[in-house]
Amino acid sequence: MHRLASPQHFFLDTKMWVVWLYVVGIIGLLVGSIWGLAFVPPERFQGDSFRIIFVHVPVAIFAQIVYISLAIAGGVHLVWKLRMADVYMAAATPVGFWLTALALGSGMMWGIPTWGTPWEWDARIVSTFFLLILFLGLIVLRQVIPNPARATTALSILAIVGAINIPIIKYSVVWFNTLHQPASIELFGDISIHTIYRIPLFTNIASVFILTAGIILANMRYLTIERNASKTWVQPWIQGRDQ
Amino acid sequence: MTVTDLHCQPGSQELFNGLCLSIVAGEVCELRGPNGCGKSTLLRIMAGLQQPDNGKITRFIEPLGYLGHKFGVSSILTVRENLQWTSTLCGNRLDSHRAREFLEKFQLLSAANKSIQELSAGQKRRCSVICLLIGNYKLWLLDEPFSSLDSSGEELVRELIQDHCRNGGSTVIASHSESRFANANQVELGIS
Amino acid sequence: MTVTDLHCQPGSQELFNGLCLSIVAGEVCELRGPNGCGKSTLLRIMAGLQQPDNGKITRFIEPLGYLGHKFGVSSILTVRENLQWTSTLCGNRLDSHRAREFLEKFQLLSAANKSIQELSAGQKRRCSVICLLIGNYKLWLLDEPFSSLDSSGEELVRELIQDHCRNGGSTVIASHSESRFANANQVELGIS
Amino acid sequence: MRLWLLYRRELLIEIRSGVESFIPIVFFILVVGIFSFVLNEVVSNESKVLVSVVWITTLFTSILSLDNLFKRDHTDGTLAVAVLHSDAVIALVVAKLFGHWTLTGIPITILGPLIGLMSGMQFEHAAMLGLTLLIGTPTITMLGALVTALLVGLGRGGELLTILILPMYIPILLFGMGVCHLYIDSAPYTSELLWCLALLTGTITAIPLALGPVLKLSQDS
Amino acid sequence: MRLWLLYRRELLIEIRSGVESFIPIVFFILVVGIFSFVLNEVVSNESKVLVSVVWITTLFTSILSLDNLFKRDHTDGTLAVAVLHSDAVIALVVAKLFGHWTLTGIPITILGPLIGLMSGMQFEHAAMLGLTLLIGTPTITMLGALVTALLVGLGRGGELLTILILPMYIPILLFGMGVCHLYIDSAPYTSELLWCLALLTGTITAIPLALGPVLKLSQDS
Ligand code: HEM
Ligand SMILES: Nc1ncnc2c1ncn2[C@@H]1O[C@H](COP(=O)(O)OP(=O)(O)OP(=O)(O)O)[C@@H](O)[C@H]1O
Ligand SMILES: Nc1ncnc2c1ncn2[C@@H]1O[C@H](COP(=O)(O)OP(=O)(O)OP(=O)(O)O)[C@@H](O)[C@H]1O
Ligand SMILES: [Mg+2]
Ligand SMILES: [Mg+2]
Repeated sequence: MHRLASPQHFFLDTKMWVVWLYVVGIIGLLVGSIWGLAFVPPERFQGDSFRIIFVHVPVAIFAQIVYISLAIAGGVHLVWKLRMADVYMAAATPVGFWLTALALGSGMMWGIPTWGTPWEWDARIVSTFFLLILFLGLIVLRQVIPNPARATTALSILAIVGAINIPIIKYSVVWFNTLHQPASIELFGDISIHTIYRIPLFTNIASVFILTAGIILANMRYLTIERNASKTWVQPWIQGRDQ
Repeated sequence: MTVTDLHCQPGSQELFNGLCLSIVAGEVCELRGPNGCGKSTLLRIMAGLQQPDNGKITRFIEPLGYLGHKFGVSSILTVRENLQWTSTLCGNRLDSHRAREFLEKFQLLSAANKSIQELSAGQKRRCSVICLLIGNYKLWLLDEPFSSLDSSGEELVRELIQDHCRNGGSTVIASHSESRFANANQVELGIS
Repeated sequence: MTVTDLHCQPGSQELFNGLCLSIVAGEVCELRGPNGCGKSTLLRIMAGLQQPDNGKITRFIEPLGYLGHKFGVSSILTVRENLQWTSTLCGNRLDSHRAREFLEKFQLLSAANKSIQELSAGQKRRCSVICLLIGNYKLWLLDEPFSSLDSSGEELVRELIQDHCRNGGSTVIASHSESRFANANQVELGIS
Repeated sequence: MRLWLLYRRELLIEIRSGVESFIPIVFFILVVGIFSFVLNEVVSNESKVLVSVVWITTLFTSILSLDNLFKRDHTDGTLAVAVLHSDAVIALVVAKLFGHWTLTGIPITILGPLIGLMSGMQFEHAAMLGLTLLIGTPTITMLGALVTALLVGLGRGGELLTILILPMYIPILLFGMGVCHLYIDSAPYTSELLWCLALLTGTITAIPLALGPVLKLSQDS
Repeated sequence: MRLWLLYRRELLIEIRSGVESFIPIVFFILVVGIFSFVLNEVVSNESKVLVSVVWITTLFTSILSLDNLFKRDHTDGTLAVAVLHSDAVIALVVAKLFGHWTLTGIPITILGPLIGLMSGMQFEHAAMLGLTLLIGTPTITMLGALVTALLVGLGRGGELLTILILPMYIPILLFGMGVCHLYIDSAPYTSELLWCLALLTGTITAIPLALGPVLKLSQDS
């Protein structure tokens, strides 16, 4: 593990990891989705529209997990000044942003058949929306602060402080039962999570995890190259990329 | 204070590469070089306001007095209130007799109750020099302290610096005009 | 341009009382005096940026070039974009060959695509002098144009001013160091 | 032609910073969102509407006034002087935070319930609003100051600040407003109130300590 | 002791300017007032609530973004250079105004109805909201810019601006929002719409001309 803390070894050692993560993730996603879309019987109340669950739930869960990992990386950066933590944050922020956007988008698509409207101002949706804003804030802040050292510290602090939102998102449906629309949890209770639904769902959750890890790793490799562009060990790779 | 093996590269252009410097008590060190060679940057790094890309800075005495291109006085407060604030920051009470002496010396007595934003550039500079004196710092880092001062003000500041160093303090000055100090340690910064 | 019978009293203290001044073509006029005597104020009044309490100012040529304590260049734009903006403001297209010449002369070519906020104080000053040149103004009002310039920059600006006046332009300079112009019209402002 | 160039320069200044130019839009969406969210479920009860509006306005007031908290000192260079006195900087920061709270937090804590009473709120409801504001406003000041400190010297105020700070304010808003709503509904509210107190304690102990290093870092542009 | 002095200095800076220190409070009262006012009569109809919220948020967005309209140029001294070119200043001002409108007015005009549609507003209601915003946003930019220009160089942003600008915005808010409400109620709205247009024409002809002299005046301080 120590080896991976150095940019050069990190770059050289992780080449095959990305490939494997991509391959496994994509195959898993295909299997899970095809299974979920084609081979699972329609749900009692919602008919076929419930199949969005196979996208919505994994993506929504990992949006939050990516944010938590950002906060942890921020803590690691502040305490140990580990350069890799910064690279991780830079690589994972856009991924988290898109995951959150997908969660919102799929939720809205699901809302049209079930709630009759894509948008309701309920606590779950609003807190997820603010998660999107948090990711956006992290992206903007990195752009706005020219000095990389300062940017990283600012991002770490912001990520850590913003993490108080995660429990809000998670428990919004429990805590603010006066606020939220009769939505996810009750519906879920109705489905009562049959094994036929559970297996493709879990396949997709696992695949989204693997794929997310793959994308983040690929981003990290790219950033490593970019930030060390002046070092000699990078030169063959840059030339390789140009060709 | 010592600076060892300093590297700094803001933007695309390298400013310092392995710069070493040490300042001993009683010394005036003049940083000299053309516009944009990195004098202000070096001073800010020495003060700790900016992080170098590489290198080690050891400060034996803290806090140190820094006077940058900005005046470092609250423009909404009056001269007197600014002096008071500085001495509060340094942890001592403002000796009003001493303050009055300074104001008189710097010809700011008539402007003592004006707010800083109503002063002229030279008067602002004078005020920030007084703040420096009130701080009782051992090490002074001055970025073009003579700019916008008239000849009497210039002479005054020059004498203050010499007195300061005679009493065991030390001073680092960034400047580009000809040297004002006979016994100064001249550091020529690289012409980029 | 003539200034007649100027009165001005910002705050409690009277700065000018019946000041008269006239500037003819080809003349360098140096406003001199200690800190806080009103040089900057007079320049701003001459430029029309401030209203005197009394008195009449006749400007025969407009617009005029004014360079104050502030640099007058947009800190978020690059040097080149600032030059472009100035020439747009003056109603002419930026001759890119001429701009390049200026940048070369002022040793700003390597910094031409940096944004102003990344430049050093002297480089900013150089940039604002180029903007002044691009404006093709007849009358220049310069407030301490030499401050924060190194000796080569100082010499350059001095020559530019002399050339400008030789070609029928005129210049008003506020300064407190010893005169840099042999044939200048020296105006000593009242010591308050 | 000239008009076009001048116009382009304006756009250029705005667009130069990339995502930054979308800040006003994001801000707009955000604010509409937050208001609709609040209005959505409270339209049946007058007191609840009032509580929500007071809480939201508190947030905006805080954001707008925080904008100036460190900016002025940074512009005239006093912040640089201050951070060099590493022993004094914590006192300075606490003074600043407390000063800010006295000038915005306290008036809001007093005015909020007063306005409520004047608009026909019941006394105990107004009192509860006052209590939550008393707990909430210092928390808001702390969180806001931290984000403001991160942005010192970047020359971008209002909107950027808003979109960075608002997400941080959501928990205290939800719990603070939540306590009032629960109280008005005569529902149990203790756990929410404890959450408010926890947020207050957490921020008030951690943030003043963090601000010194953050401000020092912010000098390094 | 030291803490107290530092604390006093903070208060001093705030209080020095007299009325200015009450700005946050005034701002607070004002905003609470305006929200209560708006909420008061619309709580029965979903679309109407949405229209009101969109309109109000438009105002705030405009205020926050106007804060930077001239400030940056003033700080770095380019505004002083610009006002000396009395022939160019009107072009500059128009460019600035138009630039501001493109970056805030246009997005708002598009986003407002979109958000409405998403939240279940009828299509024609959303379209009317868009139309009033199209007329309203340039008016808002003009009025706001005038007030901003008067304040250039006073070093106080956000809140002061808000409390000065908001009263100016009341007419366009009332008419713009009014047209939408009337339309939703299927009541005649032509005269209100004409008023909107009149406000637009008036401001768009007069204010760019006035801004040059106002900006020149603002240099004098
Ligand atoms: C824009 C709208 C929506 C957003 C932002 C959203 C957000 C989320 C989030 C963040 C989660 C993860 C919760 C967790 O980690 O436990 C989640 C889970 C879930 N959502 Fe949604 N959602 C939306 C719409 C919907 C709709 C319309 C439905 C179905 C009617 C739905 C059904 C579910 C279900 C069944 C789960 C998983 C059950 C659970 O553990 O809570 N969502 N959603
Ligand atoms: N708004 C104001 N209120 C009160 N006094 C003012 C105001 N503005 C300027 N003054 C005073 O006017 C005097 C002249 O200021 P000015 O900036 O013109 O001086 P200057 O000759 O340029 O000095 P320097 O050489 O230091 O730049 C100063 O003493 C200043 O205190
Ligand atoms: N953030 C930055 N990005 C890119 N370049 C920078 C940045 N900050 C400073 N520089 C460059 O570093 C150089 C040194 O600047 P500095 O202000 O230290 O010069 P200086 O010696 O003080 O000059 P002067 O005599 O003009 O004050 C300049 O050439 C400047 O362009
Ligand atoms: Mg310098
Ligand atoms: Mg002056």
